[in-house]
Amino acid sequence: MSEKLLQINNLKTYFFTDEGVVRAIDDVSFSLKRGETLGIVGESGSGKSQTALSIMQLLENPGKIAGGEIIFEGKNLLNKTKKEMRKIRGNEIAMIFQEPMTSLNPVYTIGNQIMENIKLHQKLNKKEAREKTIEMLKLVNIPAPEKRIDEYPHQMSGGMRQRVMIAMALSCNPKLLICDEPTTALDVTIQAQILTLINQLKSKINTSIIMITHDLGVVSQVSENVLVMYAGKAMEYGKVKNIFKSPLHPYTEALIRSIPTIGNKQRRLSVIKGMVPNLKNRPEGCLFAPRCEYAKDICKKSMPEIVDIKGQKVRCWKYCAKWQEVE
Amino acid sequence: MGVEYVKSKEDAIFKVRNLKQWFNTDKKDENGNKLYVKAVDGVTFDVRYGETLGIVGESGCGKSTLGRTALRLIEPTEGEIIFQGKNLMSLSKNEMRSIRKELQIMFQDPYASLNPRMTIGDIIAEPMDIQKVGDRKYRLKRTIELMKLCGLDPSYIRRYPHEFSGGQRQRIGIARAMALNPKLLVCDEPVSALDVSIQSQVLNLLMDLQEEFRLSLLFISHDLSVVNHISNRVMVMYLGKTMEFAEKEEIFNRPLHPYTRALLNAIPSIDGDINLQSDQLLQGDIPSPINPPKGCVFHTRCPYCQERCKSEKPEYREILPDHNIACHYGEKFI
Amino acid sequence: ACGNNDENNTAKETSNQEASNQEPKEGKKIFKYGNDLGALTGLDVHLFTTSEVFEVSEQTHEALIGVRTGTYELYPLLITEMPKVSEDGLTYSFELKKGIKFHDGSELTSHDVKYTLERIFTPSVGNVNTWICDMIKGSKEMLEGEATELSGFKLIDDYKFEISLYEPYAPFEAVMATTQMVIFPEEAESYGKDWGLKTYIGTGPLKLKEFQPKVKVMLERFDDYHGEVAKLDELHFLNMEANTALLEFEKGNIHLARVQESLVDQYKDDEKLKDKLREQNLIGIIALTLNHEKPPLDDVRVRKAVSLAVDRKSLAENYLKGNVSPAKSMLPPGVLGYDPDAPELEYNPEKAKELLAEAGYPDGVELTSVVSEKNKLVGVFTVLQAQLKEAGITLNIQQVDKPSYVDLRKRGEIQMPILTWYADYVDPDNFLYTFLYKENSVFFSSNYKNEEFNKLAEEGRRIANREEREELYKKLDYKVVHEDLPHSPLYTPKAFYMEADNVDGLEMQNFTFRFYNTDLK
Amino acid sequence: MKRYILKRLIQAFIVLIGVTLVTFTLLNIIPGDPASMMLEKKADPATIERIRHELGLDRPLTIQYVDFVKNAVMGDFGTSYFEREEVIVMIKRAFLVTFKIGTYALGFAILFGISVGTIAAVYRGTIIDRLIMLITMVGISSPAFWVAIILQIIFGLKFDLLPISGIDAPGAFILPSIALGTRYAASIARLTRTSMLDAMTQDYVRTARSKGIHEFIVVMKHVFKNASVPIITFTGLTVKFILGGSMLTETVFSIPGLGKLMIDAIMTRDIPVIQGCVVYIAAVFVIINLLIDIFYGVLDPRVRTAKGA
Amino acid sequence: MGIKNLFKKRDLEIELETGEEIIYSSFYEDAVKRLKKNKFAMISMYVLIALVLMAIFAPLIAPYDPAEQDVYNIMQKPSSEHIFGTDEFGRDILSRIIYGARISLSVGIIAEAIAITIGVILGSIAGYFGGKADMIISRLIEIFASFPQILFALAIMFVLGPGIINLFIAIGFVGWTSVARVIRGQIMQLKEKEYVEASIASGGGGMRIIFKHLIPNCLSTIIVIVTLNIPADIMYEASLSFLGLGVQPPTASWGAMINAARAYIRANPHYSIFPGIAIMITVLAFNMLGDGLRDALDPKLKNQGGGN
Ligand SMILES: Nc1ncnc2c1ncn2[C@@H]1O[C@H](COP(=O)(O)OP(=O)(O)OP(=O)(O)O)[C@@H](O)[C@H]1O
Ligand SMILES: Nc1ncnc2c1ncn2[C@@H]1O[C@H](COP(=O)(O)OP(=O)(O)OP(=O)(O)O)[C@@H](O)[C@H]1O
Ligand SMILES: [Mg+2]
Ligand SMILES: [Mg+2]
Ligand code: NI
Repeated sequence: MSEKLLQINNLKTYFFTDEGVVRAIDDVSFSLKRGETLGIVGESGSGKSQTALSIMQLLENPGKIAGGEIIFEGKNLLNKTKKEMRKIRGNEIAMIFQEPMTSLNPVYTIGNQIMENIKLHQKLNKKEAREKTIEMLKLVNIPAPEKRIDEYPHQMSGGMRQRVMIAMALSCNPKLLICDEPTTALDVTIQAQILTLINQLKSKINTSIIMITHDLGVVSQVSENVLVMYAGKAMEYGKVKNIFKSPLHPYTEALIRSIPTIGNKQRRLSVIKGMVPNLKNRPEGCLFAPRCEYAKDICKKSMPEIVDIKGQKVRCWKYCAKWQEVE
Repeated sequence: MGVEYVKSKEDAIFKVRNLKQWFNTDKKDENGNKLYVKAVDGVTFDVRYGETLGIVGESGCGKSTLGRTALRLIEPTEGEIIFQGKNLMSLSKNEMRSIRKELQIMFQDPYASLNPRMTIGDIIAEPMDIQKVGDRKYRLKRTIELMKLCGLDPSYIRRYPHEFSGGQRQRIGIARAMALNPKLLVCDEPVSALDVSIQSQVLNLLMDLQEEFRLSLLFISHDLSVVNHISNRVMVMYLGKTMEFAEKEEIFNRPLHPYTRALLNAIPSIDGDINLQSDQLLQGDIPSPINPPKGCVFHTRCPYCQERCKSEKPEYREILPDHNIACHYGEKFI
Repeated sequence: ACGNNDENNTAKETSNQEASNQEPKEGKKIFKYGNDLGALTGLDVHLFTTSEVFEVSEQTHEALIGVRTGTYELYPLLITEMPKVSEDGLTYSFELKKGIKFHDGSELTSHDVKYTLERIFTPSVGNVNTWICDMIKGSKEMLEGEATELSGFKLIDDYKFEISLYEPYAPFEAVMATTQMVIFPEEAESYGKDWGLKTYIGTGPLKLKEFQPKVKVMLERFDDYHGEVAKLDELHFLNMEANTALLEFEKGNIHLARVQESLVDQYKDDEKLKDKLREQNLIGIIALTLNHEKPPLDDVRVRKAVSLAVDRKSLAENYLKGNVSPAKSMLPPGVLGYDPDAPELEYNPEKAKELLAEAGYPDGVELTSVVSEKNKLVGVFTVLQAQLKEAGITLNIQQVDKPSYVDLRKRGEIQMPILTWYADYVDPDNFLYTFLYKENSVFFSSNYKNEEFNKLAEEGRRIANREEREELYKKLDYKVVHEDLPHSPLYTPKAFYMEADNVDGLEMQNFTFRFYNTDLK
Repeated sequence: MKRYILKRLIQAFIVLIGVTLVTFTLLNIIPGDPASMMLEKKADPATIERIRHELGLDRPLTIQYVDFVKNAVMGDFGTSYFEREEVIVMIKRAFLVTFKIGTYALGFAILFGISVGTIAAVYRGTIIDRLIMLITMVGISSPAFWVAIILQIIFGLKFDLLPISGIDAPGAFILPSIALGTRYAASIARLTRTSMLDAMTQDYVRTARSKGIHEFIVVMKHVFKNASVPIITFTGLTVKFILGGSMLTETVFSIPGLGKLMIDAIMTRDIPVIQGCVVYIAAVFVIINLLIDIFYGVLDPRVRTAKGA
Repeated sequence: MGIKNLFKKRDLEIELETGEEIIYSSFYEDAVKRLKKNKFAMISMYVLIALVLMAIFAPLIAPYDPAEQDVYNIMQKPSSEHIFGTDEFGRDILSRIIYGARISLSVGIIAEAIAITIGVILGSIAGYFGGKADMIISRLIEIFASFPQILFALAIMFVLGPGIINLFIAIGFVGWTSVARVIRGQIMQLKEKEYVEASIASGGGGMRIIFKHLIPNCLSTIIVIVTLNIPADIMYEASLSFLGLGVQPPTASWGAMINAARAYIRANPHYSIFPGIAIMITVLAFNMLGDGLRDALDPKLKNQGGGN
């Protein structure tokens, strides 16, 4: 079962705006085996959602995939026709969107929107589809699903909408599930239940999952591998355990440091100084250099290559041979 | 360390008494009576000067509705809201408008609350524009300041909401809410969409503001660790009702309500593997707020449920000084 | 070729036009006439004044006296001979022909005539044409509601009766020949509201078959007609707008369509259609009205200046493309008192300017004409506007909707309206008296109040002798056109229509068609 | 809902009173009266007075209006001054004609307008879009009689496919319906395109696509319903215009419909007919508006709850 | 030059401490910028400006006096002397079209501006405030849309007199109803959006929300309706002139020319075609400008390099 379901090679997604090219994703590669979960973490705006949308090929104008390959089950999705893509979407690859309010159509009941998916891909009749929908809603812990199924998105709380999105994505047992901040709006108990649900799905039907989240706790709960992104670049990629225990990249390190924990008595949280660079006029060299506490001249001059350290891939000068030389 | 907030009850900046928000539904019960979604059902609390009151609770328990109703963004079905001694319910629309300068809210859904046809510069400056603060130049300067404060690159000022990522949108919302230096800020899940680094920046920011302007916060969040970090007192809600309300330390160190206990158990963290299969996790479905269970609303999922809980509504009472709870058997955990 | 064409026509018609109404009947001669019947909602000639209503009654009904097409000669139609006039000129004795049948088979008697005349003056009927015959004795009393019987009508027996007048009235016979005076049967009363809608019985050569208000009127041959029986089996009046009618004509769906003056040219030049175009002189007059009470027109010199500034010849020949004849008299050719030898009216803008200066307007004057929206004369005014400018007269044109126009004109408030008049009966009285006698001049907005004129006009009604009358009307006309100028004649109109090749014997009497002798070959 | 409809019907009564009152007032502001129109050719003042009396026009204005309302409430709109026919009968007759043509025109306008507008929106910026927009623009800006006459000449005369005028012959409704519907079809097309474009960039459309739904369904189901509020409103207005009759089309095609009835009545100051038509049009409009308002709730649940509260 | 001024730079430039410069502009300023990039819209804009200039400088441009009749040259087909031919009075059609632009354009623009202003304001008030305001305005709309417009025009003419200003009133004060109805519906839908609540939370009043938040979001509908109404108004002007309101002969207007030409359409189609084309060009320009505006006002289309 170690066959690769998804392989992303040097993906580049750019936004060609009037003011210049925004390199939302710049040369990102990773792979995903069947039944495996990959966590993508990174600061806001680092290109996590765009990575997901690129896989689904649902990029909004003026976004375009400017290069790279997205190989799903051995075939490059970028070469598929629209019709073939439609067959894959919703059925084999499903996605949970980040914005639950605007991602649900305000003029249809949630039941209608979930059923649509089921009817399309599972060829069930109306009644069966409805039953299945209620079942799905129950699965994501929507109270009184028989009643709620006929409600409209605006009548639901933020978390409920999120759960509706999840139910929709899960309804067809996809081979690959992309979750863009699936539990952001959820409280811990529901979050726990959803994570359980996702884990079950994984073990039952061997679904692979891409879990995009800012919550490192969630990542550590569900995923095997994690990709840390920063300003459209992959900064670190490796096993969750390793990365969280011994982060190699200064950025990962800083991220982990800034998590508030209950035991933490410190009033001020530690922060990463500075700001995410503007993706249009990016600094030369390592993108994180301006905020990095270890940065040296070389970091500001050129972009480091990815180095592999015991299976943990990292893009940082610190781990290159040159680093020592400069020293 | 931190801010010294005024502990005296009398000196509260914002008092809410028996607030109710019932939404109409099209449905009727067997007897033909109209059914309501009792999103907020008789909530009482106050926010003291300079305090952060955290509100936690399961999704759909009415937190957002509480926040919006408390600011009269939706007319309450019932209840009293007193801000700095003024009863908001008795204010006219105009008076309400001017008082909103002091009362700000950040919305849970960052995207929907941003007008797609306004540049974010305009969005952030709007409250200042409405309340006629400064001239155009001043407002622009302040907007840029706010953007920086919230970790947004000022060069994005001419962009439109759809050009931002989820977290960036959230920060726009924060910047907007901060624009007027309000006295009371309702934060509806302000950091839930933020990545940790920004999250800590924002939390720090909120705390700085609080220190500087004696800002009072009503902090709605599902993230207990965040609430733990920022709040002075915490209110736990379930199905539109208050379950427990106490000082932060009390809640986190000595949770007395079974629901609070369950919540605390479910927090994931990056090192301590919590066991997702643990029986500490709440089981069962959340009851529908249209048809809340009789007796204690939590009894259907309560691991300690007794016969009495099923029929008798527990009184919301002060079980310990400054520690309120709605449970018949709260004493058990003292 | 003609025959072929005809067959094609008939076939097409039946399939296109009528298929939903009736089965195609072999050999039936159905004549189709497209005209604007937009407001045709009733046929009762007492209630309407429009020419479309008259045109239908012209075919279905008859007055006591007939008018010969073209010559306007009067002849006894329902009566045995022209009525005998008493010495004092007040009483006319009539005798009806025997055996004249109404469409329902009943016979025409004096009672029908009595009924018809009394109906005309019964206020509750609401006849709108009473003015034409209110010289009949007793009419005023009836209209005032003081009498229910017409005192001027004396029934002698079933066929003989007498009509007396308040005062002698020379053109009375002509009045009795108008369409407004056609004879209804007594039974009309019993039809109540259906009269003129579902039934409309007369003695004419064609009888009503079906009437769909605003859509069509279908007439069919009346076989028991007392004169020569009509040749057509049916005659259909179909409602269509002028342009549409011409398209339908071109397509061969209808046999007859009227052509507006402005459209005439297109057809005169059209190879295919030009020889189907017919032209007919009308007894009518188009004249400028010069309101005596609206300064500066109160000054006769100004009125003369206006008349001098109008180039009637250019108007008739250029803008109207020779489709009308320039007028030199208020009486059109064919009407008693028209002087064919009279000189053309002078066009002299320089002289007009002098006159204006003389009258105290060296810088010219400004005049305003009100035209109604339905009036096709805006173009004429536009031409006049340019012509008058040469003489330093500024003419403002103010268009209004028709009811406002009528209202303003009726109150004598328009400074310079255009008078359009088609004769009801061919007599100068129907012109000069009608426009200019006392209050009549207010109605037409000339506000002409001239004692001498009134006296002469009254006299003209009484004189029985034709030559004497002619002299008098020549004098009157001269007074109007050259001395006082309440009106200044512009031109006499013509009618134009398209007639299919296979139509034969179609006649036009003034502005109405007559289908008595019409045939389709 | 029942109460809402009831309330609206009561308000409808106010509208009818209002609109007839305004019409009545306007009629009395402007000159011209039916009596002189009847006697247009020639009349003396006495005759005019007599006719005015017959028509009841010599009564005080308030009494005239109150009488009208009284009778109208009883369903009696009086008799036409000119055509001596009951107004109700006239309106009914004209309505049947207008309705027949109107239904086809409306069908054409809606079907053509919405489908073409949608296509243009989907293919935004392409040749198809530009072509459609150009055609609709011509439709919008060409004078109404052009369309009518060109249709008559081409289809009636040159190709001899359809009748030129009338309403009886089979197929006679086709040309007038097209002539009548063209402008509205073009207008609806443009509005549809715009509204669709607005709705097409929403996030939920992306969600729908992510389910792998066919683009056609995405557009028709998810985009259209969200875009439909302005389209429905505008279509409702179109219904009113079309059912109110069009003077021009009716004249050109010799159709005795409501448009001509109304304009003829105005041009003769035939007050009962004018008032009858006005009441009819107001009633149509009120009903359409009620339907539209109810429809808003069906189309967009947020609007509905806003109403309920 | 004058055109440049229309887009006068209103950007506020702020020098930040760091020395970077930020050019700030609002939604509308931004839209104008994007509009300027749209080729089609700009061409339309120039066409419209040209038309307006043509109207203003008609006496300089027109080859003939528009009222001058030439009895010997009636209904001439287009020729080198009269490029568009002559009318039934021998007047030069081209000159009349040039002069006619004065009336027709001002009707199209001013009367429609009145209608739109009233319609948008009343429509949004009804839609936003709902309740009583909505009831009153909606009933007002029903009343205004149901009584015959012609009667209203006539009343205006007899109370206020003829004249072009009164013509604007007659067209504008009735034309607003359909705008109001459509806008009301859209506002009803838009006001439920959360960003409205956000503005309320900052103390935004009804009018502010309507003008700042709701109307920008229905601008595309408004634009379409405006462009639909312009040709209708231009033609309507002609029928009102017939009733005495507005301009009277010999003054030219496109609508009046087309109406007059109707009788001659068979033999002299050029008479109605040229003024018809003038209307079409105007409408086309308004539409393309409208489309451009629509796109410019939709930030989501911001970067699609509009207009090709
Ligand atoms: N339509 C657009 N035009 C220009 N830039 C865009 C557009 N959409 C997204 N971007 C930019 O692309 C970058 C990546 O965005 P993305 O949504 O992938 O971030 P993210 O990692 O998902 O962040 P978050 O955690 O906040 O959701 C951001 O900097 C954003 O500003
Ligand atoms: N407009 C509405 N009409 C009907 N029911 C509503 C409406 N808005 C909210 N509700 C219901 O009220 C309840 C409370 O919703 P609320 O948004 O306050 O929850 P919440 O505590 O904020 O949850 P979350 O953390 O998921 O955002 C939910 O059951 C929701 O379905
Ligand atoms: Mg994202
Ligand atoms: Mg919420
Ligand atoms: Ni979270």
